[in-house]
Amino acid sequence: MARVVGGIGTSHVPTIGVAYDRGKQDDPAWKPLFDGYRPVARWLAEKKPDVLVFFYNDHATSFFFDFYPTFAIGVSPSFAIADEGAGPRNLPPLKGHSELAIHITESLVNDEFDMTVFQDRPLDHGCNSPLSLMWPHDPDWPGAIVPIAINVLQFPLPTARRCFKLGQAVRRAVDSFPDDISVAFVGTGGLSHQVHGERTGFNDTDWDMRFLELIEKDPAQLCEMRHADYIRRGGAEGLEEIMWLAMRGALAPKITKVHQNYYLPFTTAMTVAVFEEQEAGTPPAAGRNAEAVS
Amino acid sequence: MARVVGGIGTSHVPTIGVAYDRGKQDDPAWKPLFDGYRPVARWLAEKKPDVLVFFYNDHATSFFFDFYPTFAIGVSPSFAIADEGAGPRNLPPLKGHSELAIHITESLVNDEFDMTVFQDRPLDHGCNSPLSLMWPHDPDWPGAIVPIAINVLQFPLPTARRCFKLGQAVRRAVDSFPDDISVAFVGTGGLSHQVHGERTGFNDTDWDMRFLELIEKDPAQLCEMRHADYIRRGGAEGLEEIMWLAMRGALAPKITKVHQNYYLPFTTAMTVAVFEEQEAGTPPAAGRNAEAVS
Amino acid sequence: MNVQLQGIEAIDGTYPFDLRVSVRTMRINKFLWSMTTKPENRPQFLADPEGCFERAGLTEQERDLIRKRDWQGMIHYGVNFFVMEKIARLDGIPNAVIYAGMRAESLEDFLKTRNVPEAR
Amino acid sequence: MNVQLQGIEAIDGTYPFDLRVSVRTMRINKFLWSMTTKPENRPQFLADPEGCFERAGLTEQERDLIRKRDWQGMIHYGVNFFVMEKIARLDGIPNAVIYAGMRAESLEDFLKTRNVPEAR
Ligand SMILES: [Fe+3]
Ligand SMILES: [Fe+3]
Repeated sequence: MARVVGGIGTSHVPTIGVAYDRGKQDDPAWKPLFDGYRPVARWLAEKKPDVLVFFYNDHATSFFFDFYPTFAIGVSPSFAIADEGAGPRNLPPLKGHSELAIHITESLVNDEFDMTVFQDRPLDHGCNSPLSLMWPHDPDWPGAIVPIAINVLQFPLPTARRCFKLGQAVRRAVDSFPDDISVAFVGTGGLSHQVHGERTGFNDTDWDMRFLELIEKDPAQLCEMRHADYIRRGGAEGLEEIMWLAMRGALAPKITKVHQNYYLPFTTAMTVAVFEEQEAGTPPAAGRNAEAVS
Repeated sequence: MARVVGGIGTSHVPTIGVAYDRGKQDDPAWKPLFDGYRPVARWLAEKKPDVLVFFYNDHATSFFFDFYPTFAIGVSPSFAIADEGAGPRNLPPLKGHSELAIHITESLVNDEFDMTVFQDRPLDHGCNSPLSLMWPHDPDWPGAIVPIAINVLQFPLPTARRCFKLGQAVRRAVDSFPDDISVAFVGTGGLSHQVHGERTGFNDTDWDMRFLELIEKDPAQLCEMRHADYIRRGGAEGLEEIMWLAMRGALAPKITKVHQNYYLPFTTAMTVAVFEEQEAGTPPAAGRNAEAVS
Repeated sequence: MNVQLQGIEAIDGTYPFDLRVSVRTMRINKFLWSMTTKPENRPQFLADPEGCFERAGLTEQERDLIRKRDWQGMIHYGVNFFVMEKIARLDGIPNAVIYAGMRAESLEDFLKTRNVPEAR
Repeated sequence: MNVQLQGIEAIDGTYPFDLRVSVRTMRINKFLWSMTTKPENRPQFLADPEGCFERAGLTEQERDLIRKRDWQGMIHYGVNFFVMEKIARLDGIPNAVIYAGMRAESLEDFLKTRNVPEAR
């Protein structure tokens, strides 16, 4: 049976990857960011998950609006690094885990989640920017990922509650996977930022701190919030935070935050946090179609 | 408020369209089929629905397995006729109804259906083969369609129950559409047939008759059936019948069959049936996330 | 195991196209799909199939299945039926020939099993 | 009206990219997407933008928004931000320039509003 080692919430700002590739680890403008990822890398090195289940979004890179999914899961054995206009980053292709991804898909669809299934689509900074800071990859990545894409670009988006329920359903699937592997869940995006319109540059550190508290201790409150509330509190693109709820839904009701870093240098509140379950192995919900948070 | 005029269940065998295009209306091999569609055409001419909400499947024509949705809805103002290898049929492009399709999508996604949304994708025989027999189209179609594609090609498929629930949710959306338009629901596919493997050519008229009875009077029994049951009873591709359940879910609990035709000349039991609601305007389920059939 | 397909192994001559098959056969299915559904690719496929096989990196087994239009072999290998039938469309071969091929019967024998063989 | 977006009109300077916008702006978004994310299309777009506009049948207004790299105008028109920023990538223009443009500010003024302007 698959074991769960914990969860990670992280921003996925593309400039993180660019700064990493340019070797800015000790540049004063970037050091507070990179230093904040070192404990995450150590945690992963220690816990050694075989697979990261990655809740992320594509940024009109591999998915276009002529065919746009609410939830999509990648089942390929390997995923290329996307070229987002300036050439692909110099990273090895990401390894997929077909068997686990297919098992999760079968479980989700039978559990009334209407997944789109993708193969052979490159993954963009939504996946690769934080990953490069957390997981060593020379000459290759230490494990595989199962990418699960969430629509945060074209309204209607899935509700916050639906994202949480997706996480719960993914956890049920992982718990029923027969092989003895270990898994961590990663939710990406946010925190507060807006990068379109005259409101570009909006941030709210008070909201960011509140969000970080709620995601750990009271995700039910976050499930109640509407998209307009997220946009008001955290900026239009800060709404990506709903992807953290999928990660949260996959974890036990009680979790402990073992690390957090917050740095707001430019337009996005760059954050990373690591969570462990207080009672290992507690399933997040009793049964199928259970309510999001009791 | 949108009004519902009834529902149609119909096979979508490609040869129907080919025979139509070749003018085989009076050919003894085809006459029993074409004669069976005349009452359907009359019913549509009388009820004059502005929009047909069309539950169909694509046959690896416009959708490929590198990106395969469980449920997809088309929101374009127009859809081309697909070229399935022998050139597109000589039919005018299908008109979409963007406003209704977008309203349905917003309602479905907020109702926890994880739709994929498509634009600019040609529609194949899953849509156009029965449509050409039912709706006059010279010089143009008398109304618009909202195409809703259901995965019946790549397992895992949505369960029979999930298809029924999709229909119920689409009905809730139609009932809340503010404009005064009239709508019919169309479910396509089946009945019994298998067109792959050594079991190709399988049919079962007893099962077809039972299915036609249950779809009208006791869809709950059909919702209980697993995919393997459908394959055993109606053939591997007969499993398409689950698309009739979406149409059925969109109709009131009590319906009356006002027409039926059944003809099994070659590999597929070609069927068309027309249903009217016994109590017009009865919503199919009390609220959101209601159970499929009580 | 997908619970919705429990018991399927007891149904002979039936090959559910699931994600395990789809991932394994993505290359040949994608090849056929892009050669048959994209009108711009059809002429080169019909004129130079071997060159197209080579550029797509198909295995010798995959090439041979396509060369021979081995319908039964393709289904056993995991080619999706709806992808497969589109090559037949390009060749002008009716589906009845594919159906007979999948059953390993002559067309004539297959037609005898139908109620109205003319309605094809 | 999407109930999840109720109240959004009270938030200034914010343009939700919903299906009504997406259907209306499909042509320009698809054009930019295919010219910027498909490496094989980039050289012709950079070498002959006017020819590409013509072949894609863009309106004069759409062409002008792209010619001028009018970031604020594109957002008002309904170009998706993530589609738009990829032309900037081709031009080697950093996102900070787009951000300033959408706010109708100079880059210098925009940078003053940031905590660590160097971290861009
Ligand atoms: Fe993002
Ligand atoms: Fe079909």
